[in-house]
Amino acid sequence: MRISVQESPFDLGKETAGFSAGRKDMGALVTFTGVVRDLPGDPLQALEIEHYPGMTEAALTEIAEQAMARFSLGDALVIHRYGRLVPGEMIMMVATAAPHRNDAFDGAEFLMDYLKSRAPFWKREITATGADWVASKAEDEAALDRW
Amino acid sequence: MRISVQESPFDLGKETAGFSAGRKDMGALVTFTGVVRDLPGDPLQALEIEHYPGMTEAALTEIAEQAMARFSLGDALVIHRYGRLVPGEMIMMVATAAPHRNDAFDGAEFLMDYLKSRAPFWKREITATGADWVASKAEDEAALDRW
Amino acid sequence: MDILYFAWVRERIGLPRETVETQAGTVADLVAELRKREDRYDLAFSDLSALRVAVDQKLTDFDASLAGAREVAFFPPMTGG
Amino acid sequence: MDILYFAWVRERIGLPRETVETQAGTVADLVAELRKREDRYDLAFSDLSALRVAVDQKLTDFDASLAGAREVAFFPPMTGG
Repeated sequence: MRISVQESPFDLGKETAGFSAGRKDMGALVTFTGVVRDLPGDPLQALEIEHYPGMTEAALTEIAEQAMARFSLGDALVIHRYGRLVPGEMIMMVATAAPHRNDAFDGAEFLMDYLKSRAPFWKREITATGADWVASKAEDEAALDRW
Repeated sequence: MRISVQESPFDLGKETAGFSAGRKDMGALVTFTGVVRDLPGDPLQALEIEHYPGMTEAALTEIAEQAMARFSLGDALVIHRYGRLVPGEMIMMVATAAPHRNDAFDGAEFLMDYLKSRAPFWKREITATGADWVASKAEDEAALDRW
Repeated sequence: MDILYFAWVRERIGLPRETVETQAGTVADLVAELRKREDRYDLAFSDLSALRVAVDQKLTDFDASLAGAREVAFFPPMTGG
Repeated sequence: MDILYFAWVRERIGLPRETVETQAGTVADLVAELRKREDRYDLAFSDLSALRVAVDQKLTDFDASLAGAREVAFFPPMTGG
């Protein structure tokens, strides 16, 4: 299990290839990668991500440990960036390894759902017309109910 | 959209990094990778995968086109190997890109569920005690009902 | 008409493909003709619920018409992924 | 006790962290004390349903006790991922 909260970019290809590599007991690997999207209408100049150093790592570790236990994962990876990002840049990724595919998929979706609403990150969108904090979505909170 | 049915290994890192790279309209990328697992008890020497050349590519293309339309995917990738594989080797991967994460996850799970029961591949497990065709699972057929 | 066999169907019948002359109207008719040929065919087709069929590389069922068909394939349920 | 503010809470209050002397027994008591200080605090805490709180880096609620607490953080709902 590895958690990384970092300002610098990560190498998706390298992280994916290196994740759980060489293990012969995990039949299923899932990755999710979040990318900064351009906004239709009012083009995004940058996305600024603020976080709570100390708590962020602890919260992500707790979420990942829950996912590992609940879905019998053999391994889990969470990388989340902070700072200023431009459209097309990768914000974060998670990866899960499990003997069977349903657990790998469920584990990755669980990580994403909890990370969205329970890890202390806040996004601000910078466009030509101003800067706005991204509002949380009721559907993101509701997504936790399925687990 | 790309479909590849091949005997040779694929480079997971390179495929993942290259998938949908540089696009600014896709916020979510999901990959699934299937790996040959060792069998507990009776160690697996090799997994042999037979397929139906011609039909395989057509079936995978149809499944991927359905996923693209149904989940508004921006891109989809399916790579599936055939021939003789040993434990730890990657059998196949799918990748999906979508504006939002739910569609990317659903698209990848849909691809996997259909690919398992509707694409003409057959697996044979070779162990020290003999060779057996892998039986299809009722749960794999049942998994299609959710779509 | 080309007939293809895969996985344990191929092993039981003992060959991967063959060309047959047939007037069979449906897949079921073709199966009935094949079963009469030899024991190994009869055995391979003894439980149709354990078999799948594709006509011209499209999955279908045993009631399917063979009108215009060039290629029929028999195989067990798929186990990809 | 260290008080931390994030995102628009930080912007409204105008600073990322400060150290306060307080005898507040609960988070709600601390919020009441802060609101009395200045308008910018009163404004920032005017709608608690739009706020989240962590005590010693653990998410909790406004009823939580501050006994033994060293660090309290206020921020809007998280938007990670």
